[in-house]
Amino acid sequence: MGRVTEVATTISHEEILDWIRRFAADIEAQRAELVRLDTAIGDGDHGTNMDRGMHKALEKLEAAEGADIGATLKAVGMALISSVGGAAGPLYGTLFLQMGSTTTGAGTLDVAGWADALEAGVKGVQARGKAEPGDKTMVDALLPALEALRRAQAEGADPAQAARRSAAAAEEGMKATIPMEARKGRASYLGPRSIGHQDPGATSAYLLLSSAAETFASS
Amino acid sequence: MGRVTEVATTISHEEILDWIRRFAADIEAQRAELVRLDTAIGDGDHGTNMDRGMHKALEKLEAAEGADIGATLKAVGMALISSVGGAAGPLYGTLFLQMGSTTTGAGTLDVAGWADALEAGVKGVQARGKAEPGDKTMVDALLPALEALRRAQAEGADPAQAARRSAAAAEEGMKATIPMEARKGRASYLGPRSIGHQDPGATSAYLLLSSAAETFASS
Amino acid sequence: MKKLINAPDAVVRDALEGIELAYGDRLRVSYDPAYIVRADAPVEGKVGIVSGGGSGHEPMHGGFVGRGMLDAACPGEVFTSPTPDQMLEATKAVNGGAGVLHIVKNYTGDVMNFDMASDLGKAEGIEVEAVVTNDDVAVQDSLYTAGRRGVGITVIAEKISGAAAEERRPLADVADICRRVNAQGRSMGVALTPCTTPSSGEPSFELGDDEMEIGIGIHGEPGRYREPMAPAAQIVERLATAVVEDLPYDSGDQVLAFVNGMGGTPLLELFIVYRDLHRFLEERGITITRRLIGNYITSLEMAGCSITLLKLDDELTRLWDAPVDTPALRWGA
Amino acid sequence: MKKLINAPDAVVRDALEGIELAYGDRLRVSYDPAYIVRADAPVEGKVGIVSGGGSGHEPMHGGFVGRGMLDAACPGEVFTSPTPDQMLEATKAVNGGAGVLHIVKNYTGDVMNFDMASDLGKAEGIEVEAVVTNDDVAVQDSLYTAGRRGVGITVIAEKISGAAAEERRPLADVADICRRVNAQGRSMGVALTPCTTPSSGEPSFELGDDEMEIGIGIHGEPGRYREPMAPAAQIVERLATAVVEDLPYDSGDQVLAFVNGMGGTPLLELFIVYRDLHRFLEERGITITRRLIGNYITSLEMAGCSITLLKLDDELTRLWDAPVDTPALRWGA
Ligand SMILES: Nc1ncnc2c1ncn2[C@@H]1O[C@H](COP(=O)(O)OP(=O)(O)O)[C@@H](O)[C@H]1O
Ligand SMILES: Nc1ncnc2c1ncn2[C@@H]1O[C@H](COP(=O)(O)OP(=O)(O)O)[C@@H](O)[C@H]1O
Ligand SMILES: [Mg+2]
Ligand SMILES: [Mg+2]
Ligand SMILES: [Mg+2]
Ligand SMILES: [Mg+2]
Repeated sequence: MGRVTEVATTISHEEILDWIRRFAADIEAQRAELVRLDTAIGDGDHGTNMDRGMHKALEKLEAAEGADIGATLKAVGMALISSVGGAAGPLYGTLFLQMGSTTTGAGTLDVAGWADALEAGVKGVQARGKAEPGDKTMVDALLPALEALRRAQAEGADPAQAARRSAAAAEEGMKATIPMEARKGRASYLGPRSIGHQDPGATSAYLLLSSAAETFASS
Repeated sequence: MGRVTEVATTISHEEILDWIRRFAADIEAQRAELVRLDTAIGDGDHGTNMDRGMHKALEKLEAAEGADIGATLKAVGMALISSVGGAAGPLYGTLFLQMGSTTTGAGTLDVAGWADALEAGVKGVQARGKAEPGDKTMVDALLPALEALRRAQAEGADPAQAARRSAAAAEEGMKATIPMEARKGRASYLGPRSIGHQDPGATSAYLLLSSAAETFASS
Repeated sequence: MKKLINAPDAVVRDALEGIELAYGDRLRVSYDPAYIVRADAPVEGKVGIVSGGGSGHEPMHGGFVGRGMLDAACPGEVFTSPTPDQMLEATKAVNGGAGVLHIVKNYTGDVMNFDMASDLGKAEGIEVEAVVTNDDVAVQDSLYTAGRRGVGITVIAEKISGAAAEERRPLADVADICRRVNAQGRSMGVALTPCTTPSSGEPSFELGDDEMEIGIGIHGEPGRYREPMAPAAQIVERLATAVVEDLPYDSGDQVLAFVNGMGGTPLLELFIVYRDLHRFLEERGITITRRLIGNYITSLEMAGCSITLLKLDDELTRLWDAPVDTPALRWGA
Repeated sequence: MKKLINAPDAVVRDALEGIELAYGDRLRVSYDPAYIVRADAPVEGKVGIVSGGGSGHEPMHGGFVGRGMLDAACPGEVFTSPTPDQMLEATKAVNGGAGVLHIVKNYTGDVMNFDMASDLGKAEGIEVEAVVTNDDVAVQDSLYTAGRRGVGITVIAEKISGAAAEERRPLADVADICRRVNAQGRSMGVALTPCTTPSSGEPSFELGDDEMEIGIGIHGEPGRYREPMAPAAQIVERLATAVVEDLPYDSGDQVLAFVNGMGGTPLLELFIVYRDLHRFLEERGITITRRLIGNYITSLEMAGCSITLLKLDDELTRLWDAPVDTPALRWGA
């Protein structure tokens, strides 16, 4: 990796760490935008919450050098659970914890391993939050991303391509939340007044996948 | 009176009643303006207070038909004391009570009688409020009005002329409060920030005298 | 945004320090993880009661910690549910051997975080029960929402459950009483202005000079309906009708009436609301036998109010009247 | 202007009705003239304590009527001193034969109206003493002002004098104690926003998004200085320095610290102010041994706060701690 001509077929632990760092940076950059989106149909804290959590996660990673991918992802999950709060804390926390469980001991992941991990994470989110597609939540970005990843895997895509395709699907899923009427979370209290606004959690979920795509593409 | 060619040399009880009614009407018309002035350097209630008080005074007068000038003025004073509150209530209340005391039993007043009454009223205001000329209070309109009235009396003016001249002096006194720094009442808390605003109490005091001038001129 | 704060992300910590300095004789404050606990916790043999939620609703919940009410409160960031580690540590700190009741307002975040804490507590061998309050009639409790929000009844549930725990009732009983309060309570609120969280710095919604938001929650979120401003009596009728018809409260019922300010409404106005509510209920034959008027569950500096009714019986009345000794609610002590 | 009211000129009356309906078991309300009085007044042999002032400062004064504090309160229109007839009737209603103390905030209107009432009361054979509070260090007490305003110390003076009266101390003593509280107390306040009276409908002043008014009173009047907005710790330093240096409060002093919200400031922020005040005083060797934090003397929905200190001695501390049982202050009862 690092050499332009070679195509990487696996994701290294270092790339996973880079992904976490880039996700944290993207959240920080989009913090105000996430707050704005959450102000429209929620309570205006999603950007602040995620930013606080990702800073904590980075601190934890500094402290815990040398572990495997599973340990890294679990550490991120624990950091989020104990610092984000709100709905996003348990949901993103669970997502990372579950991704960590399927990757315990792993030093690298191929596309299948990455997809398995994401699937476990998304299933964890659904188990905890009970959201179905169409409820106008992060699930509306996560599920299409997972499906696109599985398709890419079936077609033999490399990690960079696969991540790019899942990010594109997440973006579409995120935009598709705009016309939806929320049925889960705080936005559901608004009923029809939630229509016309993009879901903040779906937006941070898109960042999760776009930061992976950018990380894996540039390595 | 009522006939244009004759010049009235006295003020009748009916004219005193008309004066009270006109003063009440002028206060009502200027209520918002008085509130605005009091908002700038006070607490924004002078117009509402005076308007509430003059309505009460009119109610009282309705009930107490046929009394003399002194009784009428005292009734107005009592009504103001028990309904205006704030600084203006005791001050205007005292003014009318004192005017009433000097006119007990009177059915008409000549210019001297009118001036004696006003002097008693203004002295009452000063005794109660301890304000000196230049303190930026109603006294700055009342005292010049009284002085002008005394001059007019000395020069043998009729009630209409005398009232016109005292109203003009009140108006000047009122305007002269603009550059003053308040030393009494709520506006004094502002210190130099009170400069540049016209005193609300001096403004209502001008209305007191201008309504007399208008009433006595048209009778 | 103008606030008496030092930095947006220091708000909760600074305020906790203030609470500790002010009430250190009766409360202890833990900072990491953050929770406020009775100085004498755990009380041997007494059910411990833990609540918590986002900050910005003061005095709820920290102001309700003390004898006869909560044993501990977990403050989250402003309008953000606290985290499971806070709740777990608070649960451990108040467990006097008789188990711990979690009183949770029904919001997705609060419920999920308390769920995790409850699992963690049980894993450590502590008996934990949770009661979720959901009294807000502005939200339909259906498959298409996250369910009714927990609002004003939470304050009353904390007081009454606290009194039951103080009587050394077992956990199952205390939880039952708490559920009964929730089941017999209903609320609805109105906002005349939005509020601004320190971290966002922007008003939570835009509202015209002659508009109000009916059916708001307590997090500055927009309400269910935007309507033209109206006189107090009409607003009360609007809110109270929805509340009364929901349970429903019927002629002959005795109720506790709770007129709550959202933080930026003068008490003077709350008295007017109370008057209009009293008249409304009187016309329907409903009698107010207990009342609470003031700012108890707030949304920062939002102007507006909420109305909560609780149908009373002898037991609930007695528990409401029992002594309480907390920074924000205090009587008989 | 958006308020939970029915009509601007019905505000005081409607609120009084609410107070009567809410607290009718412990208070009586007279409407014409308007005053609120302890249900058991007059208390035989006890000095009666009457206060009053414009409305819009709730809970002051009506919320402080009850055992251990005021016997009666006279509410004026919003921000307008009440009238002598109200005060006279209240004085008569609370005279239990031991005389009546008037606690008057130093404003021209309040002082003149209470003066007249006192004269009328004496004319009816009632022994009346008046104490005028004037603790606001923002105003210079000089020939060039109406003197210092009475602000936060009034609440504390009412509590402590009430306790002294409850001990059946004679009128001269109760008045002396009240004067001592005033003499040992100082205050200063800040506004972050103006307020709007129902009858004017307009904000009491205009303030930029990054400005504050330092040295405000409680009637929405502009302050002494307009300054750029600053962090809480700096604002506290600004206010507390003026307060501490005025009396002065010295190292070794024990004080009651009263952090008061102006009506529209979240309690969360008041806790931060309290923390910063504690630190400020600690650095100067001044110890807070008693405290009061909350909205007690307000300016409608104004955002901001005031800081009041009272130098304590054993007697004042004991009287502060004595039981009080009013709608807004309650302990030991
Ligand atoms: N039950 C749920 N399942 C999945 N995602 C959810 C659920 N409830 C809320 N969310 C997501 O959480 C986001 C809000 O997160 P955040 O603002 O941090 O929490 P809170 O709503 O507690 O303030 C929503 O935009 C939505 O995507
Ligand atoms: N000591 C005083 N002597 C004379 N007039 C005074 C005095 N104090 C205040 N005033 C007058 O009263 C006016 C304010 O009246 P008002 O607003 O009704 O009372 P308040 O100041 O109590 O709100 C001032 O504009 C001033 O003219
Ligand atoms: Mg949110
Ligand atoms: Mg005024
Ligand atoms: Mg939140
Ligand atoms: Mg006034």
